[in-house]
Amino acid sequence: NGSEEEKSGGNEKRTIKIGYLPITHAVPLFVEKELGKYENFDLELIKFGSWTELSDALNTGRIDGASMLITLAMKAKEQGIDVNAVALGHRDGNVVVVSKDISNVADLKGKSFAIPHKFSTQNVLLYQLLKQNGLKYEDVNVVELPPAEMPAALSEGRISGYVVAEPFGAVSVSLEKGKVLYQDKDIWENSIDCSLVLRSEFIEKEKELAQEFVNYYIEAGHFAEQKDAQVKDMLLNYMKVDQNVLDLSLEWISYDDLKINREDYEELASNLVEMGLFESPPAYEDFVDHSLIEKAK
Amino acid sequence: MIMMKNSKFLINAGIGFTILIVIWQFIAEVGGYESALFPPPSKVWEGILTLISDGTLLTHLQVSLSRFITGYLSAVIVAIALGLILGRIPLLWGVIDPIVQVLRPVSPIAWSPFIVLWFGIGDIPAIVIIFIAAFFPVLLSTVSAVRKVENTYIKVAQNFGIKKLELLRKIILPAVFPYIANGLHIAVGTAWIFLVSGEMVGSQSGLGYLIVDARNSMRLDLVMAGIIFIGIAGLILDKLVGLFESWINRIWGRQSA
Amino acid sequence: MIMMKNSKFLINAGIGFTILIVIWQFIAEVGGYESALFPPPSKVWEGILTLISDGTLLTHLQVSLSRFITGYLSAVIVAIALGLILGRIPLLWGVIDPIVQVLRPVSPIAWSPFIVLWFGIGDIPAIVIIFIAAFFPVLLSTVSAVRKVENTYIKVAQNFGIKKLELLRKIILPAVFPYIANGLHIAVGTAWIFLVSGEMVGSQSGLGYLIVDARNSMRLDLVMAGIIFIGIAGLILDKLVGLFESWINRIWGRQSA
Amino acid sequence: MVLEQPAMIQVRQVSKNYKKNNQDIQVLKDITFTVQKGEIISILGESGCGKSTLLNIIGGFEKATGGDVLLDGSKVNEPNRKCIMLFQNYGLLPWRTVLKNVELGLEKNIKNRKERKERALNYIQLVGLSGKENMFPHELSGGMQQRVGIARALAIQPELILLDEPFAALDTFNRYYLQNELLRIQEQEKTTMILVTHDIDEAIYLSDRIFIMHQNPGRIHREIKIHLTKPRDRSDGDFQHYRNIIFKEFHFNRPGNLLEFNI
Amino acid sequence: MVLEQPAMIQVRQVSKNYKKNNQDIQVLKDITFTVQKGEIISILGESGCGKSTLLNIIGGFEKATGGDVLLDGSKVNEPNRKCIMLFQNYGLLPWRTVLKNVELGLEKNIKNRKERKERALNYIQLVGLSGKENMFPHELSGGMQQRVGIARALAIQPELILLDEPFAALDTFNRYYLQNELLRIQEQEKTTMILVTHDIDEAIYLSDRIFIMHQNPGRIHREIKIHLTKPRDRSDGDFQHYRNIIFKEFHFNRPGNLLEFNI
Ligand SMILES: Nc1ncnc2c1ncn2[C@@H]1O[C@H](COP(=O)(O)OP(=O)(O)OP(=O)(O)O)[C@@H](O)[C@H]1O
Ligand SMILES: Nc1ncnc2c1ncn2[C@@H]1O[C@H](COP(=O)(O)OP(=O)(O)OP(=O)(O)O)[C@@H](O)[C@H]1O
Ligand SMILES: [Mg+2]
Ligand SMILES: [Mg+2]
Repeated sequence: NGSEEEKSGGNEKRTIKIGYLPITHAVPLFVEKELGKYENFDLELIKFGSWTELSDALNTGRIDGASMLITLAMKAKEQGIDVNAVALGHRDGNVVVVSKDISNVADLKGKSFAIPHKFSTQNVLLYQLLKQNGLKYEDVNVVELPPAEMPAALSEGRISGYVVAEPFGAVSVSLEKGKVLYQDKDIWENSIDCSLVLRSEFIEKEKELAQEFVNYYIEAGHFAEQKDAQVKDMLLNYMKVDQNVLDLSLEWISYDDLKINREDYEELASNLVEMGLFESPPAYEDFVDHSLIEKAK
Repeated sequence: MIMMKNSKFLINAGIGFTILIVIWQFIAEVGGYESALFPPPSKVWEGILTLISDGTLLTHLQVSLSRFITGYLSAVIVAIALGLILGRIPLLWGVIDPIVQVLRPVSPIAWSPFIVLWFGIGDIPAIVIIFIAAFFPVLLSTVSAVRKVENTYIKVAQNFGIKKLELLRKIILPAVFPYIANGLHIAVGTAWIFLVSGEMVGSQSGLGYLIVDARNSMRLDLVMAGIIFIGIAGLILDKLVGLFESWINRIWGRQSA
Repeated sequence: MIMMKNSKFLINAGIGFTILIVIWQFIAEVGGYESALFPPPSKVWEGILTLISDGTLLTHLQVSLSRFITGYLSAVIVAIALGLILGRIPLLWGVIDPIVQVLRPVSPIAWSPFIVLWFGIGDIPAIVIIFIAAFFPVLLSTVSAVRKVENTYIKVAQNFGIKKLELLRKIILPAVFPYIANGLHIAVGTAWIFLVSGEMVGSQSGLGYLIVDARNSMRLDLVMAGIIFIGIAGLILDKLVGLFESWINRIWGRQSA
Repeated sequence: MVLEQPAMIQVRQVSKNYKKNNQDIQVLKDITFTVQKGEIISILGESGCGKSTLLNIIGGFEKATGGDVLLDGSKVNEPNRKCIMLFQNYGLLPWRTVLKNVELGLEKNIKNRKERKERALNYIQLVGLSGKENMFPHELSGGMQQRVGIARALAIQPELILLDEPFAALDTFNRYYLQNELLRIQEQEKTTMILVTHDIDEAIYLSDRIFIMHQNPGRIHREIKIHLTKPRDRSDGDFQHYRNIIFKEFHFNRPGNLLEFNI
Repeated sequence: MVLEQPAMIQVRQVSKNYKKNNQDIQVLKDITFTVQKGEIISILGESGCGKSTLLNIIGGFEKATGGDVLLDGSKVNEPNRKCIMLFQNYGLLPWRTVLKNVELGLEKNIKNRKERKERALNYIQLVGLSGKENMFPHELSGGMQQRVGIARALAIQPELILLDEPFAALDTFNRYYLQNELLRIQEQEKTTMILVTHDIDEAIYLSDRIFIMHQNPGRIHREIKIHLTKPRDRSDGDFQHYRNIIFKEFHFNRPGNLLEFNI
C-alpha cells in the first residue's frame, strides 16, 4: 500500500504506480520490477482484485498506468478519460476450456459459458468462435464470472466452458476437470488482449520517465520469453500457483512481440461494434501511442 | 392521521432531497470533476429517465425483488422457527451460540467461492447470500427474545397446562414478536445491502448487476441512478416490514409505538 | 463467577466446533470434492499454521484492525454527537431522516467508484467504507433513544435549571447509553463484515485482501483460513464492545443484564 | 372448620432456601397451616418476607426445600389447573382479547367453539365486563384487567385461587371496588382463596383468617381470626378493633420509635 | 393563615384542555386556591381526575389553558428551582450515586466540590441514609430511593415541594415509615408542600388541609381542614372521624351500591 507521499519533489525519485491483476498477461511487468534495472524512478506494482476496481483507480488518476484489458481502456477513452495503450501485455495465452462432455463448438448450444468481463477480448473470442461454427451469440448462455470462480463452476457442471486469462484455464486442465477446446490463435490470429495502458498526462508531462519505463518493459518481455526457472521464480512472487499449472499456462503465451498492430486493433474494434458493445471505439491514432515502443527498439 | 403523517414525511423528504441535490450540484461544479467520473444531478436524472423508459429498470427491479423476497422470507421463517426452539433449549443453544458468533461477522461475500461451488450461478447464489445476511439477525433476536419472555406468561401457561408446541405457538411466539420485529427490520436492511454484492457473483440481472454493469461500462451516471433506485427500494421494503409489523400488532392487540 | 462463565463458554465452543469440523470433514469426503475446490479441515489447518508462522496473518490482521478501529471509532463519535443533537431537534431530524433512510439501504460497496474518486486507494477507502457501515446504525439508535428518553429525567433537569450542552452531557447521554450500546454492537458487526468488501477496493493488505488474493490464487484453503480469522476477530471485537459496555454500565451504575 | 372434614390445603413444615453468592439464605422456615374449603385466607407481611415464595410453592411453581403441600390430600409437584394463580400485574396475555384470554384455560377441554365462548362470556358477565369482550388488555384500566384475570381463573372452576397482591397496582378507590367485587363473586362461587397482601385493611376486609408473617427467615408469627359478618364496613368500630391489633403487631401506632426498623 | 400575610401560592381560575382526536377535552375547570407558607396541602381524587395535570401546572411543567399560578406573587411560566417536584417513580438518575444525585441541583451554584459534598451529605443524613451515599439507586429499596429524592429536593432549599403520589409505589409498611419521616423533616425545614394522592389515610395523616377533587372536568369539590396535632395516631378515634367524612364523600361505607360507579 502507500498511495500517499505522491509528490515529494526534490531529489526524491518519482514512484510510478502501475496496477495489475495476478495473471500471466501481466508478466512483463513482474519481470521488469524483479530485474529492477530502471534508474530514474521507482516502480510500484499495485495488485487489484478485479478489473472493475483496477479501472476505477486508473480512471480517477490514482495510478499512472495498468496492465489491463485493452477493451476496458477503450471504454474509458470513449467516455472521455485520457489514457493511451502503449504496448501489449502478451500475445495469445487465452484458451477455451470446456468440460469433458463437450467435444465441439456445436455442443455448447444452450449451455452456460463464462467470460471474465463483458468488455473483454475473451468475449470477442467467444463471439468469433460461435460465428465461425455457425452459431449465434444468443445460442449460448453467456455469464460473467470472476475468473477465480470459473474452475469451480466448471467442475460442478454449473458452466460448460469458459475463456479467460491464465492461469485459470490451466487450473481446470491440471485438475482434469476440463480440456482445451481451442487456443485463441486458432480462432483469431494475433488477437490482442491485455495491454500496458498509461494515463496521457503521464506520457506527456513525464516523457522521459515514461520512455525509460517502456524501454525496460519491452526488455522484460524478451527476458520473460525464455520462460526458464528464473522467470518462473519471479512470477511466483506475484501469482501463487502450482508449478505445473504455471508451466501449462506459459506454454500458451508469448511476450516477445508487444506491438499493437493497426489491423489487429481495428479487427477488435469492428468486432466490438458488431457485438453492440461500442458505438464509436476510439480511433487507432488517438488511442494507441506507439511513439514509446518505437523508440524502445 | 396516517395521511397527515405521510404528507408531512413527504414534505420533509422534499426539502431534504432538494438540499442534497443543491449540495451535489455545487460539489460537481466547484470540484471541477470530469462528468464521466462524477456525474452532476442533471446527467443522473437523464440516466434515471432512460432506465425507466427503456424498461431496464423494471426488469432488474423485478428480478432483484423476487430474489430478495425468496431469500428473505425463507431466512425469516427458518430463523424464527429455529430461534423459538433453540431459545427454549439453553443447553443446545450453548453449543450452537459460539458457532453462530464466529460465522456471523463473516461477510457473505467471503463465502462466494464456496457458494458458487455449491449453488452455481444465476439466481441461487444471490438468494443464498441474502439468506445468510438475513438469517443471523433474526435468529439472534428471536433466541434472545425467547430467553427473556416474561416469566408470568410462562407461569400462566403452566398453570393452564399449556405445553410444548402449543406453548411455542400460543404463548412464546406472540410474546416475542415485538422483539423479533426489531430483528426483522435489521435483517431487511442488511439483506438488501448485500443484494448488490450478491448480484455481483455470476448474476446477469438485478439491481446489483445493473450497478456493476454500469460501472464496467464506465457509466457512473447510471451507477448513481442505480444507487438511488436501491436506496428507494430499500426504504420501501423497510416500510413494508413496518406495515407487516403494525398489522400483526393490531391483530395481537399491541399499541402501536 | 466471570471465570466460570468463560470456562463454560469455552467448553461449549469446543463441543460446537468439534461437531462442525466433523460435519465439514464428512461433507468433504462424501461430496468427493477436489480438495482444491473444497478444502478439508486438515488442509485448512495447515493453511492456518502457514499463515501464522510466516507472519502473513499478523501483518494483515494488524492492518485490518487499525483501519477498523479508525473507521469505527470516528463513526461512533460522530454519530453519537450528531445523534444527540439531531434527536433534540425534531424539525431538523424530520428533514434529514428521509435522506438517511434512502442512503442507509445502499451497500457501501456500491459507492466504491466514488470512494476511489475522492479517497483514492489504500487505507482511506477501506476506512471510509467502515465508517459508512458503522455510522448509520449508531446514528439511528442514538436519535431514536434520545427521542424516547424518559420524560421524568428531562423534567428533573428542567426543574434544576440544567439546559443545553449540560443537559446533553449530564442527562441525555447517560440516559440513552444502554440503547446506544445496542447500536454499537450492530455497528461493530456490520462494519467488520464490510471490511472484507472494503479491502477489496484496491487495498494491498488486510484480511479482506488476504481472502481476495487467496481466491485469485485459487487457494481455497487459505480463503477458508481467512474466513475463520475474520470470524474469530469479529467475535473478539464484539466482545470488546461488550466489555466497554459493561464498564460504562458499572461506572454509571446500571445492573449488568 | 369442623375438624372431621379433611382440610383442602395442608402446608406441612415447608421451608425454602435460596443460594446467593454461594451462601444458603433461608427464606421460609417451618411454615405449617391448613385451609378449609370455601375459606378466604390472608398472608400479611412486609416486603421481602417470603409471601410470594410461599404462594409459589403452594401453587407448584417452585419446589420447597423441605416439607410438602397437599391439595385435597395429594401432593402438589407442579402447577395444575386445580389451583390458579392471580398475579399483581394481572398476567393477561396482551395479544389476546378479553374473550380469548378467558377462553385460554378452556381450549384444552372444551373443543366446541360455541360452548367455550358461552362459558367464557358467562364469567365475563360475572365480573361485570359484558360488552368489553373484544377489547385488548391495554385498552382496559388496571381494575378491569384484574377482573379479566379473575374471570379467567374462575372459568375453569378451580378448587383454589391464589392471589399475589392482586390489587396492589390499583389506586385506593379501584382497590375498594374490586375488593367488594371479589367478595360478591366468592359468595356466589364458593371458591377457596389464599391471598397475599401488605395492605392491612384489605386483609381485614376480605379474610376469614389472617396469618401474620415475619421475616428473616419468613415464618408465621400469628394467626388472627376475623369474627365479622361480610360484607364488612371499613369505617365500623369492630373493623378498627382489628386494625388496632395488627397495628400493634407491627408497632405502627406509636410513630416515635419507627426509625429503629430496618428499612 | 393570617389573612394579611400574602399567600405563597395562588392558583387562580386555572383550567386546562387537551386535544384528543380533534376534540377538546376539559381536564381542569376553574381551580382556585391559595397555600400559605409552611402548610402541607393534599389533593385527593380518583385516578384520571387531573391531579397530576394540576401539579404540573403549578410547577410550570405545563401551561394552563386559562388562569394562572403565582408563586410569591410572581407568575410561574416555566420550571424553576424555587419549586421542586417529587415523582412517584422517584425521578432519580440511575447513573448517579446517591451522593451525585443529591448534588445534582447544587452543581450550578456551589462550584467548590468540598462544600457541595458537605451540603449534600448533610441532607443525606437528614433523610437517614448516611453510609449509603456511594450506592446506586438500583441498589436501594423503593423507600430509600424516595428518601434520596426528598434529600435532593431539600438540598437546594426550595420554597415549595410538589409531591405526585410520592409513596404510591411502596408497600403499606414502608409508606407508613416514610410518611412519618416526611413529617419529621417538614417540622425541621418548614418547607411548604403540595401533595397529590389517592390514599385517604395518607392525606389525613399528613395534611393541614385536604382538597377533594372530582372529575369530568377535574374540579375542587370540597376543602377539609384537619384539626389534629401532629404527629397523629392512625388508630385514633379523631382520625376515624375524618376517614368517615371522606368515605362518605366517596360513598365507600355502603358497599352495596358500588357497581354504579364508572370504573
Ligand atoms: N430466585 C431467587 N433467588 C434468590 N433469592 C430469591 C429468589 N426469589 C426470592 N428471593 C428472595 O427471597 C425473599 C423473599 O422473596 P419474596 O418475593 O417471596 O418476598 P415477598 O414477601 O413476596 O415480597 P414483596 O412484597 O416485595 O413481593 C427475598 O429476600 C428475595 O430476595
Ligand atoms: N398529554 C395529554 N394529552 C391528552 N390527554 C391527557 C394528557 N395528559 C393527561 N391527559 C388526560 O387528562 C386526564 C387527567 O390526567 P392526570 O394524569 O392529570 O390524572 P391523575 O389524576 O394524575 O391520574 P392518576 O391518579 O392516574 O395519576 C386524564 O383523563 C388523561 O387521559
Ligand atoms: Mg411478592
Ligand atoms: Mg397522576
